[in-house]
Amino acid sequence: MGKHQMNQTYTTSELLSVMCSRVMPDGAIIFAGVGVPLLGATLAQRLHAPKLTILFEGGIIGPFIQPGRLPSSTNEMRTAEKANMLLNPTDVLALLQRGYVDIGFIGGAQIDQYANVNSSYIGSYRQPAPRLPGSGGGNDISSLVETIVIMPHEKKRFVENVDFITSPGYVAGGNSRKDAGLISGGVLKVITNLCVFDCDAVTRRLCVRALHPGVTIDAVLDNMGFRPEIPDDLETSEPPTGEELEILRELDPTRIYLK
Amino acid sequence: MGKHQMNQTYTTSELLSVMCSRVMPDGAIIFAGVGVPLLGATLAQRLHAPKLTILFEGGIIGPFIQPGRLPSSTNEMRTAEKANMLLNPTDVLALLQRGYVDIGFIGGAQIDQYANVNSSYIGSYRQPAPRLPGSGGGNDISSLVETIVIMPHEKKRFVENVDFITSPGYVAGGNSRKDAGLISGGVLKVITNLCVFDCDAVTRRLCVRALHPGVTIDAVLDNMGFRPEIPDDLETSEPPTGEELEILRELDPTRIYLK
Amino acid sequence: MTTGFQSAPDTPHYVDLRARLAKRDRGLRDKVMSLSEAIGTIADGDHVAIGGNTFSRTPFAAIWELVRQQKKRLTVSRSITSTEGDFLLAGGCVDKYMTSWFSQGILWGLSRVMRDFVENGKVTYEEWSHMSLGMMYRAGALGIPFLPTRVMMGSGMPEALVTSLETMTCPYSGDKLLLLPALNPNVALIHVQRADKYGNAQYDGLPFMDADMAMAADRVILTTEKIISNDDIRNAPDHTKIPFMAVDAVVEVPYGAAPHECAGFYEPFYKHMDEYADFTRKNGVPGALDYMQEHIFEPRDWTGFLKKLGVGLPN
Amino acid sequence: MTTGFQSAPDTPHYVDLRARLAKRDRGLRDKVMSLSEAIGTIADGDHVAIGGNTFSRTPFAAIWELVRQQKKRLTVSRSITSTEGDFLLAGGCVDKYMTSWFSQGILWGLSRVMRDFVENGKVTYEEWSHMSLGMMYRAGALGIPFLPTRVMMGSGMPEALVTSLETMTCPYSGDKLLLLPALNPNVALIHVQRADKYGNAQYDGLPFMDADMAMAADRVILTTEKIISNDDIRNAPDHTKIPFMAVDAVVEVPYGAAPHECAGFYEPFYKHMDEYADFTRKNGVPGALDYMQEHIFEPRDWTGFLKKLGVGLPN
Repeated sequence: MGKHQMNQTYTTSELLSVMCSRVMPDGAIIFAGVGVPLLGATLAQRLHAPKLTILFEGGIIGPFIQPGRLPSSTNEMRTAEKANMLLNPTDVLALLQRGYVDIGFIGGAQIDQYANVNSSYIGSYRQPAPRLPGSGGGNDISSLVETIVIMPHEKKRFVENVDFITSPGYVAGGNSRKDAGLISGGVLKVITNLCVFDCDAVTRRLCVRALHPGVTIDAVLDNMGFRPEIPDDLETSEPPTGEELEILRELDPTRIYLK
Repeated sequence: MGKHQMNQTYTTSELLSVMCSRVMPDGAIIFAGVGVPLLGATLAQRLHAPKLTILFEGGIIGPFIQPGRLPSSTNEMRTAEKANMLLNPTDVLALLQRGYVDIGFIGGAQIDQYANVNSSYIGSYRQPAPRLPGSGGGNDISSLVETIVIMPHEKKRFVENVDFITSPGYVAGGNSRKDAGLISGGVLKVITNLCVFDCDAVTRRLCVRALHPGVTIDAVLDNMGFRPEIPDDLETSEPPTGEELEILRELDPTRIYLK
Repeated sequence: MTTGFQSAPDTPHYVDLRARLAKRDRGLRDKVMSLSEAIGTIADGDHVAIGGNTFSRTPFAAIWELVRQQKKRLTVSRSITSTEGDFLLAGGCVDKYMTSWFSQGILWGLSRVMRDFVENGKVTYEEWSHMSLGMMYRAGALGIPFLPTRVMMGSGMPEALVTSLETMTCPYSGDKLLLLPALNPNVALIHVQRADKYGNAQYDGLPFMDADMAMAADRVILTTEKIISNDDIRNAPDHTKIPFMAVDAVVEVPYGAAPHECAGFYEPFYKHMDEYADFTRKNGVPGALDYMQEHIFEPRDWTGFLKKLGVGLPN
Repeated sequence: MTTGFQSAPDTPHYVDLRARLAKRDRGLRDKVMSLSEAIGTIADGDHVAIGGNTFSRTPFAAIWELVRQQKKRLTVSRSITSTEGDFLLAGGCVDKYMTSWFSQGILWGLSRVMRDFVENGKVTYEEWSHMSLGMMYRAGALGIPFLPTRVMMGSGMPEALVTSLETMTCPYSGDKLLLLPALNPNVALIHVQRADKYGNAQYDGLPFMDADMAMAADRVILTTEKIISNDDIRNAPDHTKIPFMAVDAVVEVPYGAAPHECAGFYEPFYKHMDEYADFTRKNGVPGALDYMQEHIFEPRDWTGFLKKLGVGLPN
């Protein structure tokens, strides 16, 4: 994605990683993928959350990721370095179902007004173009625990209704998530490179909560395919600090993920 | 139980162990308890079935039992000596459900005309006397795989209907076992110190098949609380050989089980 | 949501279960405490599940302390029960006992204590098949309300339970299945060979149902032969069987399974087991109480009990 | 008994499944054979499940040989799929693919091969959630026809499957549950660090779904970095993850997971993975076929492929 369009001294991935890091409380158990969420989690461990525990769908509990050795899959042995425990994927995902995980992080190709995420099919599932890699653990995470979605803020990604629900947010809004059988979890926040959303308590539609530094509400809306809820009192995110950026760059010196 | 009443040179447990051993085919996977079936299995391994594999409910797959170190529980580490694998009890019992086991061996306090076994309650389950130790894995074995029941031949044990079905044989006879939901397994044989029964293919009642050496059909019937099926052509078991008895006594030199 | 669905009394509703779990501090924190402090967290009326099996890796020190603290009205579950069951019953701790088998061990015959309590209606006693109890812990560990099974049907067992069991016809296969309700104990007591101060537990030999039980329970109290460093755990993470996040108390108790066995450390203390059997063989429940007076209530601490067992602790 | 119950096409009926298992020679016997002999036992139309995950402990040599033998009309299941999926599709081996994720790896982006096959309807493609596939193997391993779960509901996934999924209201809790049908593959391909000639398998590092998959399958073909003695297995039986009785073929294949990784032996061959990615990036399916010609079909044997990878075998 290259440098952030606001001409600031950090990239989109750096901004996302920092914002991601800040929502991770100390002592929490999080379930993450290997890109931005892992960078965010490792950053959080270095700064405000030394007791944060990371779980990966490969079956890994509490690894200790080494700078410069970022894994390229949640299922490879690098991800398992200095872990507290190695489990099989079925049982590590069952920890979500049992309720052991505080926050799950997912991404995807599209997100819609009810925070449903698509990582499977663009177009019809009968004749997609393209067919995407798919759910992995995404559906499990979003079905079972409170979830934060990390998403580049682009018009083609923020669509009123996703082509296909891979990872359910609030389904069709209101109580429809619970009615579908998903009696736990739900999307807590959607973090983009422009702003932070949560979901309205009643309608369950995306609601802008905070704008990132230098971002206007118009920039947010111009890059979306639908109009989210917009409350009167919008917060502004604190910009990434020098310390945060320094640690991130130490973790990913070859910029595998910090694009 | 002391010496066998026929004045032969072997005890009841020795006779049962030998008879038990002979029904174990080479290469078979059997599920056994620690007394007579384990003696029988180890004897079989020494003689005709070197590739016989023993499973114990403690979670043990294919141990190698040492003479003089017979375990006193299916759940202790002695039972696990030189095993091929240690599993948890849930998954080792699930091997029965999956169908990995050829023959399961059980015992109990009572057996009835349909080969149902009681190891739970004498009298009513609401006010038993005595309350017995219970099923352990007995119910799992008899519900899931072809089962051989080892039982001392006594009138109080062979009752028309057991006080309580812990381990179902053919339930109420006919198709009632399948109708109850038990679509696999069933009692193959009942081996006593006087004879061998199987169950009639239609009525599913106990049927005398072979008399042990020197035993008359009257002795069989006199020591039962009901009349089993008796076909015209009764076989006679071969008596225990010197070799069989010698090996058994080597395995259990202090006669923990060879009473 | 739960209205009209009450037939599995030991299955809390999923939403409540998760609310309890969410309240626990599951972070990587030091959980080392004393035996009495750890057992002090158990409330009267709790469902206590016991790890190990028969006389292997029984959390004996934990049960010994629980009896000393005179906990009341417990539900106790253990797949195969040995002497610890006698002490819990005779100690007046138990309202309901769930097991598949109850005897000191086949060498010692029927439990006189269990007979007295069950035959005289002094305890609610549920007999399950061995696999069924394992599957019920597993359902609890997986966060699902039941596991379907092919056992216990056609037997007298379901009718003799307090729990009212459900059956169903499988929509895929047409098979009749018995639905084993999830078992989610309030506390699991588990003894292991080694653990770190955070509660990462590793055990050798037979694993028994401990892992499922730990993940099913609201809380886990771990006793361990030895506390090792977190570095040692992280050097062999594929040997960790229970993750720290499931554990709430870590107590270092050498010989913590005695007089039962702990693989790699000690075999069962058969002679002592014979001695206990003599107490009840001669005198039933009062005999058990005599033994308990001398071995559980009188010793100043666990080391005092070990001395009676003839064990001198290493320095 | 199965009449009217046909909605889970990859779940054979329990009675048939057990009949197949009963026919296998499950005794303690020598099962060592060559790679081509082992893979030769796979029939066209079989359901082949693949152990490991993404590019970890993939039974690569086994898949390589399977593609060479040009098996047809397979159902293939693997929870997370990497390059091996490309070869199976491009090799014309697959009628139906079951997975939760399919890409060479996130570093390399979308699979051009998978896109071509799915977007043009050249394969039946079922996407399941990752846990769901694991639970389906587990149901298969446990001998039950389904496992209830709390995932995939509210999503588009069930509708997009060939399999018609059932839901139920739990009689204990009132919860709505999705029933995941058991998955019982005909063959599981599994690569491990060590095994004995009988098939007792031990692996280190991440266990993945291999144990459940092995117990669910009709047969298991095991490739192993090294064949060790049965005595070595019996000296550490708590490290055995798959019992001999589940295994039908044992093949010693050093570097048997290459170019993927095998914990303790080798990391992924990233450079080679990049090279393969270039083939498809430039030229899609024909590019994959070019790679396959050179790396799968042309080498005389597995050692020939390893040479191309730059690996010299130890003597």
